[in-house]
Amino acid sequence: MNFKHKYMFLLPGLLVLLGILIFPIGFTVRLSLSSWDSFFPGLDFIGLENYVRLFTDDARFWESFQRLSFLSITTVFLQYILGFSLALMVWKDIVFQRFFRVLFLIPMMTTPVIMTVIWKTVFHESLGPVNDFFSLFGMTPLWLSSEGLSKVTVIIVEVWQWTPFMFLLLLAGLLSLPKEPFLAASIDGAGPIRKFVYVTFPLMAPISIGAIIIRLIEASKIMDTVYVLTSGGPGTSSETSSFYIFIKGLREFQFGYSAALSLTYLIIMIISLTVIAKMLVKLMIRS
Amino acid sequence: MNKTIRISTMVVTASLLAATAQADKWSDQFPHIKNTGDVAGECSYESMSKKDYSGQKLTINTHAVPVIGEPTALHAQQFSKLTGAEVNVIHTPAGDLYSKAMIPFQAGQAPYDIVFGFSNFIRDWKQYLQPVPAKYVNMPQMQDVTQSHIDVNSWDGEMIQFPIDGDRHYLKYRKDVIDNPEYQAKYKAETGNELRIPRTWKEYAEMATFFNGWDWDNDGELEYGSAEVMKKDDLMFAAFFSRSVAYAKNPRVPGGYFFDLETMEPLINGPGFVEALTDWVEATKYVPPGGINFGLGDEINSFGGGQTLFSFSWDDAFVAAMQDDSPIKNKVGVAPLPGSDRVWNRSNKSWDMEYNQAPYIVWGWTAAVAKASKKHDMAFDYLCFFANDANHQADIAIGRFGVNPFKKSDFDADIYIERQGWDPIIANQYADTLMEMEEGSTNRVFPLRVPGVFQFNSAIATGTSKALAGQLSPQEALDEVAAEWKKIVKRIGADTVREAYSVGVALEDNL
Amino acid sequence: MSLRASHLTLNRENEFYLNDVSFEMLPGKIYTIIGRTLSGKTTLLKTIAGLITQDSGELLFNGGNFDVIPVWKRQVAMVYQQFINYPHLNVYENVAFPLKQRKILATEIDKRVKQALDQVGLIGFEKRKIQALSGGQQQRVALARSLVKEANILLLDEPLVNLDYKLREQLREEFKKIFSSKASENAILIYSTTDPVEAMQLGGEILVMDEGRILQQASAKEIYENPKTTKVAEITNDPAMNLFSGNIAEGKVLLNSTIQLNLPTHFLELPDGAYTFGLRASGITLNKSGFPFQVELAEISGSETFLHLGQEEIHVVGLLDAVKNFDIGETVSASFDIEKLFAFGSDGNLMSSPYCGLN
Amino acid sequence: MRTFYVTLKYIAVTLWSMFVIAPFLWALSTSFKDFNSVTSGATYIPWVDFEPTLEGWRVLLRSPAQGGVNIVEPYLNSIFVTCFASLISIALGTLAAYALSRFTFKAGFIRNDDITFFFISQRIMPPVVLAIPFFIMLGKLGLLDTLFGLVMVYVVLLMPIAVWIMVDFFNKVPIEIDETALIDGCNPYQAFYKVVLPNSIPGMVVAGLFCMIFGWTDFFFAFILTFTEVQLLPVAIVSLNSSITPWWSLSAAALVSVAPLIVVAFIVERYLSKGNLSGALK
Repeated sequence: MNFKHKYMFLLPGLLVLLGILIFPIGFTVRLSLSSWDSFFPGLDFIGLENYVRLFTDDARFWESFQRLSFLSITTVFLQYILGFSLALMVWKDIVFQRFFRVLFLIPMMTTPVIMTVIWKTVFHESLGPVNDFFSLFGMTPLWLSSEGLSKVTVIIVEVWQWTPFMFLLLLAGLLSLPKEPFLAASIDGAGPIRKFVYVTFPLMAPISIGAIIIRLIEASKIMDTVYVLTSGGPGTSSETSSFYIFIKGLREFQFGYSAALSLTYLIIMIISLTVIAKMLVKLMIRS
Repeated sequence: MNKTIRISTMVVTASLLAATAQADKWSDQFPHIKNTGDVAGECSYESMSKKDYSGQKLTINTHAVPVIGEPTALHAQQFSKLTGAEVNVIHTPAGDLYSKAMIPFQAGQAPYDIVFGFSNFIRDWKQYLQPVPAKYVNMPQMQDVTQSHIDVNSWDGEMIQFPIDGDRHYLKYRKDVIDNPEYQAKYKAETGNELRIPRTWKEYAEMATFFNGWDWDNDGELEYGSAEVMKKDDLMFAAFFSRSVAYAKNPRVPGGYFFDLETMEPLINGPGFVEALTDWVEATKYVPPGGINFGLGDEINSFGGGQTLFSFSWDDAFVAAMQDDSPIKNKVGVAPLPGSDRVWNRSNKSWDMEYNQAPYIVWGWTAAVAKASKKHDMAFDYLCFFANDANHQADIAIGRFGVNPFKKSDFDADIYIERQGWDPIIANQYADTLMEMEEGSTNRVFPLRVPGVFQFNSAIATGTSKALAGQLSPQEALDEVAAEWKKIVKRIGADTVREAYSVGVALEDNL
Repeated sequence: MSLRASHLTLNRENEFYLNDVSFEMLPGKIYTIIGRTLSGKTTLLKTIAGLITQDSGELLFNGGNFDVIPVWKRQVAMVYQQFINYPHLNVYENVAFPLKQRKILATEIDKRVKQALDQVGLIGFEKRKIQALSGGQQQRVALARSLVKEANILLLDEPLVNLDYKLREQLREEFKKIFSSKASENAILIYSTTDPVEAMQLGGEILVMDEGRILQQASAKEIYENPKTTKVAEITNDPAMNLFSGNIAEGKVLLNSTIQLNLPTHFLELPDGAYTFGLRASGITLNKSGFPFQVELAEISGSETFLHLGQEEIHVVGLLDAVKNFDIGETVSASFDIEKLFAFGSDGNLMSSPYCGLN
Repeated sequence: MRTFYVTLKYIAVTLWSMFVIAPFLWALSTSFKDFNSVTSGATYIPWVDFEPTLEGWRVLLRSPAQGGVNIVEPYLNSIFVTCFASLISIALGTLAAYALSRFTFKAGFIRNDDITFFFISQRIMPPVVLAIPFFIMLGKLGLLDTLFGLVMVYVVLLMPIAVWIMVDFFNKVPIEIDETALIDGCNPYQAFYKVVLPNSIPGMVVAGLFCMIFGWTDFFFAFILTFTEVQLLPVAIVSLNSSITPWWSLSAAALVSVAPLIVVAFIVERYLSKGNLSGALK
């Protein structure tokens, strides 16, 4: 279909979005070419200096990127596996089905920043219940303050918070699957594992890809969790890109520089998400 | 000089205590000031009730409840009742106070008439703030403020921020442990040293290590050596500077502590600082589990809850420990920060082998009026009312308020003994220690108050936390900080930083 | 009333959906478009409806430019192969929808809806939800909705293809009746299908489409007797017409070294040379005097058997009027009915038909 | 073998349920503690492990001048902003998604997919970036500190979600339904609101739920862009986080903030069971 009316459908949304964003984005681009900071708030012009600094003299930014990749890919992978397993479990043949489904959805309804404060008390090394348990075995793992474990803690909290999102999308997908292929597989005498590998999983591939991409987009903003749990510490060991940008922008007020960081981040994210999406499509559809 | 202050203090205090007996009409209406009643002054309840700000609105950005946030809201309510003004109070977590105010400042907006913040924001904020008018600077209420706190709130002789709170770092220790003859004997036997209030950081470390990881107060829980702010956040740098002053602030070497004022080269990676950071890394062994991630709140909880032997940052942990419902009330003592047996002399590049101790005049809570506000009179009246004698006396008695002494009249032990039931020995120790820091010392360090202060402090936090986490050695970490500082200086401009820094150095060098 | 198309062309991403399509249609007749899947049938129907705009060429209705009239004003009706109805409305509301849209009086609407429902045999189903109907019933609702409008042009896009065999047969009969009454009401009916049997049964005019082109437009009889090209012959026969390349030489039809047929009379005037010969499946019979073939496959369909036979490079499909079992690989003897042979030139165009000589 | 799988399944489901509930139980227990019960190590059961107090809950109703934090107004603000922004996002997002699903757009190298990605990519942007520009813009428009200004910002945050869900939804609604409506005499607008819209309600409900979830749980936009008058709930709760973290009142506030969304969880589940959701999600 092709009518001139089509613009009347697209444009309200697009124009509102553009209208609200055009100034902020344009301003950010301009900002990234200036040295705006706490002391000189103003749009002077320094050319690409911020970008040069970013590419030649900011190892911390690139380290935070690596960390972000590690954290987001790990959490999304875990969320996918767990979300899929849970969806399969409450898909059918289970008592209290409704209860479990609602329960499994709840974490995603909570405000991450608030729940993370609760998690922080849960993982509190000397006053929290987790170490109270571990102390039975004479251990006091440093959940928030050791380099390796603090990442694990961030992952646990992220998994708790966002597995329900995967769970919801995948369960909805499972419930909309056609019945025939399963029937056919049953007739062929396929067991549950073969059924999953040859029927369920391939049928779920498109939904899986969509869910993973959306989660990756969201996970790449991992911030609330880090902000509350570890403030990026100890050292810089749990600092992610958006948190680093936050520090440069709203802590140190190097706005010009943080604008350059943000735009670079945005472009890298858009490119890498597109590539990941393409790779996933290849991988999942082929298998 | 010391003596005259003491005498004048006594006079003021006497009058305050005298007022206690007679509740007046204001204390009936405002139970908050029931101890003192209204205290006469330009910004007293009486004076404020004569002002009429009805129909006007005052917007204040302050800290979260309760620390500073609760008194802000309480005094706002009182102010509103007295003057008819509408006062809108916003509460913001400490780490975001700077940005919450800076964003509108930089965007040329004035959503807040009054902004609460820390004294070291002064250089970045100064261009957006309205200096305190002479009539407030000259009033008796302000004359009572200690010189340190006048200095902290002023820029080049001009008062920019309004003193509403006093802050400092000092040593807090478990008096019941240090004074325990049994432990003293045991300690002597095992280490060969006396168990006493630590005079140096090395002694501090030895005692903290000795008392780390066993149940020395027989409550069934393990206790530890020390609770410190080690979390990589906005307060971390202050903890580090408190530990480094003794090694790095040499009374014989003027011309800068953080930078060499002439060259603007960072001194932060000098041997004095490295020594302090080495001590600090050592300290990770005698903090409670997770202590390396403690923020100020955790420190307060930990020491205030009786978990550790020492703690050395702001008043809060001590005040928490001395609250009525505290299990360790009257079991804690106060002393100046530990010193060192030697101090680095950067002019002849060698250690001066002598005892050195220097207070770090820590930045603390202040408030200021936005230049862009259209209600300067009302705003200053509010701040003045916040800090009037009656309110201040009542506020410092409430631990969670986070309002601490900054007036000469505060340094009288009787106030604490009578009003708060402190042990007289502890109360005297407290008053004397604070007074000595405020008025006595000539060898002291002011916080870094330069443009882009957050960038400098953030670099410190990043570098030292890498060292604490074992990612880097102390020297490497501080070299990294110094390199970062150089870049920041270069970005902002060496002259700009120098100009701002020289204001602080002039105070340090007692010029 | 007339609908004329001249040189309609639609090209998307270098693929022709419509390629120089021209025709003229008049009321009172069923026009059946036959073509394989993706041959451009649906595109053509949608273009007529105004849902798709062609790249070039024009549509004329009653001599006026049809292209400038938007779809919602064209007075057309369309039935899709999917059972398309409005899921949020019940049967009655569905059928009434186009009338309400035209702001017709309620009593008039009621009358016409009842009439249309009666026509498709759905009286009594008015209040039903669409989802509660069977596929066949849903398609009847769709048909009723298209009838009730009394549109000038009625488009039916493979309306029976998604129904099971039995239902298809039954509906086809009913449709035929409805259409003939409809056609007489001065409407142009266009029906698309992939099924030659259906096309032939509906009678009327047939348009054979392939790759966006109209290969031949003629009456059903004409198409049957004189398929213009091998392509048309394939498309309009089920099973497709058997095609063999061979020669006419020495007064014989030579298909390969063993299969040599006598020259039928209608081939007499053809010069010697290479041809493509065509023979419908019904032209092949099992007969002892025939040629030996291996059975490759035997499909039983109803009361008939499709027999796939092979000999060397020659593969043919024969149609037996009986149900019979064959073993795969079994040798049978089959003969070709030469009086039913078609001859096509090397360009694929018909040279000689058993029904009347073209030359 | 079958019993083995079933047992395994129930064990797994039970374990996960415990993981999900654990922080809430801890928060519930903590909300009845005071400073001393918190600082004396982990305790669990009131009256047995510690002496319960309602202080944490009382704080939520008290004014800041009494050391409380008034969450009623931020609560209402949050509900208003979330609902209003969700409504606008769905309205505009549904229209745009319909256009992107049904029509072909071409401008230079830009195609439908690129436009869809443009919408979705708004969610990639870290909120920090937009703080100053948004602030300046809202200031210039006189919308600083107004609910409307916040709604505007939230529309940017939520519309991508609405577009994402609705494009998927429309892609699964046969285009022939719209075409039939056009043929039956509707112009494209009429076709949309008379036929497409009534059949899109499940999709819109799901999109609405998602918008509400993401709007309600957002922190950083709310945090950066609320200055004085208009505070949103998460910001109000986080500003409880003073130098001494009041575990008790934070716990109580967390539980209170979760409550309305539990209702949403039930609605989501209902839709899921009825099969409407599956049609609305890819």
